[in-house]
Amino acid sequence: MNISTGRFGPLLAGAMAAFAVTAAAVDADAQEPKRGGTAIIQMKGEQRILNPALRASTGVYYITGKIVEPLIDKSYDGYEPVLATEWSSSEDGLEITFKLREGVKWHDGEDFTCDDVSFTAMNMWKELLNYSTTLQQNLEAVDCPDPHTAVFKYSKPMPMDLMLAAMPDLGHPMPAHLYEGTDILKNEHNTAPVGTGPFKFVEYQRGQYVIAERNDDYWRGEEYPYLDRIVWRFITDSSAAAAALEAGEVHESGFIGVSMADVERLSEDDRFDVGTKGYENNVAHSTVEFNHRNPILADLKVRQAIYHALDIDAAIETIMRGYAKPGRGPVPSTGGANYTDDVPTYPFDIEKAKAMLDEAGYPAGDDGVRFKLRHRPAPWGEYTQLWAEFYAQSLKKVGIDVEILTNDAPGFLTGVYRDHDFDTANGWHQFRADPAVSTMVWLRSGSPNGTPWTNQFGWQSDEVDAMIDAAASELDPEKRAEMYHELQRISMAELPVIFAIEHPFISVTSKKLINHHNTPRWNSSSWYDLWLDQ
Amino acid sequence: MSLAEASALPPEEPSRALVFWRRYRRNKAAVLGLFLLGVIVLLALTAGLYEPVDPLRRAGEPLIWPFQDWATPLGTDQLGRDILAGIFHGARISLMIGVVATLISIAIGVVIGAIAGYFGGWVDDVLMRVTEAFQTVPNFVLLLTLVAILGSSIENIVLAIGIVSWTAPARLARAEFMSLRRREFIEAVRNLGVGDMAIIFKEILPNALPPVVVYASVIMALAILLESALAFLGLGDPNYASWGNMIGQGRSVLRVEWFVAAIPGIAIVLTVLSFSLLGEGLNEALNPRQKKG
Amino acid sequence: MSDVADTPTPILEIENLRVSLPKGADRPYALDGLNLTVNPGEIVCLVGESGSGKSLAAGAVMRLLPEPLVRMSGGSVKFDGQDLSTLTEAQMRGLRGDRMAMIFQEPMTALNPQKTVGWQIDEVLRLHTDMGAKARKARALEMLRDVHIPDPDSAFNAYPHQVSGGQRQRVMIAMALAMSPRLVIADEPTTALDVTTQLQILRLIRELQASQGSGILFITHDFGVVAEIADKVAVLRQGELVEHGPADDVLNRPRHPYTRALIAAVPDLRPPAPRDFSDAPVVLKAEGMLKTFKARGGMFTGKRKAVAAVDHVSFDIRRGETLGVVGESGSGKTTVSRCVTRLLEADGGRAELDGRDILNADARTLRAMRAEIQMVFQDPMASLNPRKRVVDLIAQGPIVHGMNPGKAREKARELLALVELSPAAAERYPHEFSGGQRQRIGIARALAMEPKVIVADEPVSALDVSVQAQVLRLLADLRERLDLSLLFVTHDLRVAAQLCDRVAVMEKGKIVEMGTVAEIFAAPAHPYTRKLLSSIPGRDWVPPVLKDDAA
Amino acid sequence: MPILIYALRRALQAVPVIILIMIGAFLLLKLAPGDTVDALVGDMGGADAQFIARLRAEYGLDQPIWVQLWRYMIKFLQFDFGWSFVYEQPVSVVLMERIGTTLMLMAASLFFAFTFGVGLGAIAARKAYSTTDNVISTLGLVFYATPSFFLSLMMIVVFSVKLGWLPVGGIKTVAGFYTGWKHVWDVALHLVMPTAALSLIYLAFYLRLMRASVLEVAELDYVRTARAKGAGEARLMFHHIMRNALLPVITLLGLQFSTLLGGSVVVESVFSLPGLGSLAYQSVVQRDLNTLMGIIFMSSVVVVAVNFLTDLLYARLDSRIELA
Repeated sequence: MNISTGRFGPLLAGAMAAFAVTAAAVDADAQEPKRGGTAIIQMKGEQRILNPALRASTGVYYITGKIVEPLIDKSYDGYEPVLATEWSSSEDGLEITFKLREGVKWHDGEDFTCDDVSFTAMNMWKELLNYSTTLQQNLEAVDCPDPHTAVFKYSKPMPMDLMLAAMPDLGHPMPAHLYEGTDILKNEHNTAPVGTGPFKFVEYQRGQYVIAERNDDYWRGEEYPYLDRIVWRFITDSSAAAAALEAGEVHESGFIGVSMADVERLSEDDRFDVGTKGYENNVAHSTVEFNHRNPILADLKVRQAIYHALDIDAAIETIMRGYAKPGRGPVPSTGGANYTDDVPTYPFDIEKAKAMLDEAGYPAGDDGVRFKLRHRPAPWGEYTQLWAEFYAQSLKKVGIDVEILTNDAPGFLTGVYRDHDFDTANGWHQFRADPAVSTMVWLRSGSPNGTPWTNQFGWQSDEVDAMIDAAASELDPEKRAEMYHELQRISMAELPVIFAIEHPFISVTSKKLINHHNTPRWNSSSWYDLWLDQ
Repeated sequence: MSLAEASALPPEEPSRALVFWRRYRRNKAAVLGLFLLGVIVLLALTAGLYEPVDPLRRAGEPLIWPFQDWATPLGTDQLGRDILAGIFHGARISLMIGVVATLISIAIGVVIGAIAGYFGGWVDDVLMRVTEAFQTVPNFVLLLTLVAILGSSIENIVLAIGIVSWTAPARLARAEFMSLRRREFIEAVRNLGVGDMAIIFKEILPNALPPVVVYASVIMALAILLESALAFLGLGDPNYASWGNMIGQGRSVLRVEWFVAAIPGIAIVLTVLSFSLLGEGLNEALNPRQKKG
Repeated sequence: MSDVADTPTPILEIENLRVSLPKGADRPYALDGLNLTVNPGEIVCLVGESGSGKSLAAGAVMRLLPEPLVRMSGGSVKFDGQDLSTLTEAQMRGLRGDRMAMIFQEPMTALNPQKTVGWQIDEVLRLHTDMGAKARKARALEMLRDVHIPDPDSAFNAYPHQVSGGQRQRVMIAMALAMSPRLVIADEPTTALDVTTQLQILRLIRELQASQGSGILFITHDFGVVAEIADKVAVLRQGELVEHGPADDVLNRPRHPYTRALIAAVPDLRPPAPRDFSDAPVVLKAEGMLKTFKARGGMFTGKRKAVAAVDHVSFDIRRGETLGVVGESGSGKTTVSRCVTRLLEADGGRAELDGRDILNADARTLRAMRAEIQMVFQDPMASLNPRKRVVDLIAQGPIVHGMNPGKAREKARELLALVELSPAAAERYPHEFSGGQRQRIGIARALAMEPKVIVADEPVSALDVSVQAQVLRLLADLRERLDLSLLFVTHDLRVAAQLCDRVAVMEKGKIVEMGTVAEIFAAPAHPYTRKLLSSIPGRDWVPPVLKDDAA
Repeated sequence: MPILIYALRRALQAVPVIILIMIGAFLLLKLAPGDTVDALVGDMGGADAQFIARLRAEYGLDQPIWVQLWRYMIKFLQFDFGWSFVYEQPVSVVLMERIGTTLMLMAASLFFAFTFGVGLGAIAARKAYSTTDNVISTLGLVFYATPSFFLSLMMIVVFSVKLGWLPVGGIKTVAGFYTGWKHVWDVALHLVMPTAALSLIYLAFYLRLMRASVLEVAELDYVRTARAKGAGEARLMFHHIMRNALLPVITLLGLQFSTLLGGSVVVESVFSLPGLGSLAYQSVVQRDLNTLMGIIFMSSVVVVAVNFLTDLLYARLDSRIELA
């Protein structure tokens, strides 16, 4: 508690930031931060593009979050100003104004101004950034009345809380002077980013590592950041990753970079902190997706029977080692006001499942089989595979024969989301702070064939579609929340998709790292206050 | 001293099978290989008798260590599946993969090699260019590509393994055919007016087979290793308990519950070893080069 | 040996030598009770058919038997009065190549293909002398000159494959004699060579032996060679010494029945009375037959060396007549046999079989014509499919040509009787037969097609002399009975003299001379023919006519 | 000069094979479900429809396959391997970054496998059917029978985690910034386990072949000749047997090179080595056609070159062969 707001100097304004620092200070356990050292981070996958305004993905933020900063970040207490210091919305929701921080310089020495925000918003966020193109489809222009004021103009009302929820991920300005007049998709800075963050990009060796080093001119003051350097190592094999952690070659492994068995094992090792803290903004659902074009699955009773046949608690214990909870629809329990647990549920009950299947007109044949399903599991690693096998075995017990069809990622995505060549599928889908920019695409009809993680299930409800659209532009947060509660209830009743298990990601972190996981999207954040106890 | 022994036949020789077995038996390691293979075949045959009959079914608590609970003598994996049941059924799958993939590759290889070796000339040139092309592409990369295209069902994996392993038997068959087609007994049947196809398949093929049969044991071993490597990369067929799948899944618990991967791993090592030893024995029995008495 | 006074110490004395074979072999001892003496300046020929154990005797002397499977189990070998069994392996190594040397049969395989000729001669000197590099090279070159290698300097630096077969054998001899050994063991040193080369090598061995005074143990199967070179002869049969004595005695007055039978089997150079074919119709008529072999080059190399293997060859054969084609290796005689049966496609010319051209017949006609011209091959093992029963081998041709399989098999059994094989042979596989029996099966297969012409390519050259005689007799007999025409390809002039009516002499793809056997052997016109005839080993020795000739 | 002409001819002969491979590979890859855009979108965690369509048009994936093939081959014949949409770099750059590691790994593995395989095979053959022979041969077979990933994982557990002697993976200590000999040593340490894992399997191949080859050559006539000359066992082995026995082994050396690259896929992914093997796997999974085609081309060239070199070596060792 000896860190006072005063230490942040005049640049840091706003109560939000002060709270954030206080939270961090608790983790630091009253130790004096030390300067210097290199933090080494294991990454399982490699995004290859290091421009958060072109690729909206935690894999990108994990690295670029330290180099390129968003307008706003999220703390446990709400929104924290980063490159924007203040924000406000017009009454009609058609104009949102950001006051930009002054005195911030890009790593190449140029000033950060509204031109950067305007250029990025119009050319990348609106045009090229996945998910953001939907969010910003009504953005007409970004005006710059002065170099440090950006006014976003919309043709339809933009709810402020939606905008705020989206901005930490989808609101990274890029340096306009380096992108203007170039082919944005092939710009060299997409893989060698220039930002305003506490670390400067140094080197990217594909398949090996990314290095960033301390930005000595960081706007938060010269004591930040504490670390000299951050290195991200790409280790795809999860056993090798665990070994690297134990051998001390790596300090942190995020987004479940090691196997669940190793997660459990390392959680008992006092060299490591293991937990889900810091992922509140990045919760995912393990799903069961139905192809409603199959008349058997179009029958609600069958879908409900399948839900009853799944022993979710056992799956959580065996597959996720307890680091998860049963899902309650498209909004996870970390979804804040938009979440409700007042929804219908389907407790594990084999007999009931069998009875419902009988009732639906699918009695067991002589061989005990009622019908067959072709199931496509997503190849996203250990737990999607195990979950698929768990699912198949569970259904076998109620007389549904499941054939698992394995494919690699493009094969899976094409098979399910373009060709609809499946009966059931499983995977996971990430919740991105606000239902409007994430899980609602599971329910909203009308996305063209071939769009992954959208409603390609052959399920459509006019009521749901209308409610989703209304919620996306509803300006009153309470009314919005109520609409999402209703959507959750419908989703749990109609079961277009089973949001079976809600699981945050898990990090294994060396205790040498101090001040880690102190924000709800910590792995994507800038780590300016992270330090290494050597 | 009569030199006219023309019509006196030498004493009748023991049957081919007996001679073969005598030669084979001389190699102790090969006999061990045959024994191992016998055990594996027995496992495969009796897999249906062992409970649980479905090796993918949850049989107990997850990750029970071997020899702890006699319901699951070799322990269970992460999903509580009985490892011993997996070993039983995996023997079936591994043998099936080994045998079928080998048959596919030998069939392709022998036909191509036979035609190239027998006809020579431009036919040989074209077929050998194709063979070279296949041989130049790293086989595992080709295998990955084929599995990506066909999907990971067990039939497709076997087919893909067969497709990537035919070049060696093709070259072998070609070499045999090239040398055999110049042999006098082939000239003799050509001189009798026997057609090309009959010469290829009825006259040369039986004589060209021994080295191919020996090589088949190598392919069988390779096929099992290739399948396990695919499974390790997560491209196995999850509908069957193959040993490769078991290792692939067991590797995530390798550090503590190492037995989940090690038991099927040892099963693979022993199976491949048995094929290799078998191959050595076959080689000495079918292509006796070193005269040992 | 009783006369100690004027006989010097023998270089080699073998007493009661016994060499054991491993269990399961056809007999317990490869050699049993062999006694042999080689004196300085003497050439002792050890004669025997294959399997007689003659080569193992050489191995026992050099102590190079493939132990422990085959080992010396009795008797003694004394070299220069010293019992070799008392020597250590190191002492033995000191002897080998130095005081006792060996010349092997196959000059092709007996030299290391990866080392130059010079290096391999040099190795002997390096192993057994302290000479400096220069002195060794001088000695090696001297040896190469002594064995009459045309260009010793370039031969010194050549690899074995770069010199001809005869030259290679000279190199072997140079290597063996480099240390002027007391004893030289020559194991069939000329068997793989052409007849003209053979004579040169035999002369060379004689010449060098005379100048160095070494004793030579000369192992051979060929009585012609024995007659050419031997001072003393020892005859081996199945590991037992049946007869030995001075060459003149054994060759001209053999006592032991086996020796007598062997000598009786040696074909006489004097042809039998000529037969007349002037009235018989011409069955096979070859005209201007041409075959060139192109050395196969790569896709992008333009240069291909063409070698004319058969260069405008013409001949004809009348019904019942036998035409011999003789020549040395590479003369094109085998190619003639393959072209005329169309196992090779000729590049030009005609070969008329009963007036129809077989060389240019279409596939359908050819198939039918094949029945009329059949072939008997050289290697009786290689020419029978090892995976087929004898009856199927013989019946195959008729079946292919449409005969009912049952009938064809029945006929096959009859043919076995014709070639003097027991009916039990029908159900067996080729590997169960001896060489001569296999050749009979080959003949039966050819006869099954009821051909007009049989082309026989060296049908007896892989056989032991006694078996050779039987097969030749069978051929002669069948020829008479079935009124067959024979195109008989051979390198062996003795065989040609006995069997053929006319002979065509080939050299470098061309027929240089053709005529009746009597004409050619009595008055050869072409210099090459003369050279061939004068090279026949033992041409001055006339095998005695023995009364109890084995029937 | 003759070698140059020979090399040129061999290169020309390789051209049709390589073009055959390239066209075959292109068409084959087009059969696979999904394309690189699907893979990219999957990696990103999803994207909306306009974005996907735009990307596909951008990459030319909306064209008919034969147009794509034609465009690719035209560029390819100008030695332009195109752009990797996954790595957002020219394929040539992507490959150049990776090829060093793979070549190092392959060369080291092949070297060890060859040296030890040949050495142990020769020893086993000279002591044929003895205990030494049995131990060597059996050990070789066990190594051969062990899946490489299994071996790799076991080595990591023992040598990195339990003993802490060797680094877990990667090609160098990332934050080490070593230079000079320290860098070389660092890289060497990182390559120890991958090399061992990859070479042990191939060691068995060479061992078995060498053993058989030595046994066969030892029976040949010229070895008997050398014995008759009075040569001792060591001399026989080194001057007469080895060189001839090596010939078939060398043939295998050339033939196996492409298998080795396939084998490195698994080893590279276990040890997180940034080589062509793991890149190939990634490219298949990502449908990064241009990169995969580049790898296939590169490995074909390497295989052709290695075969050429083994032929040269063969010709050098076998005096009977003349290059023409």
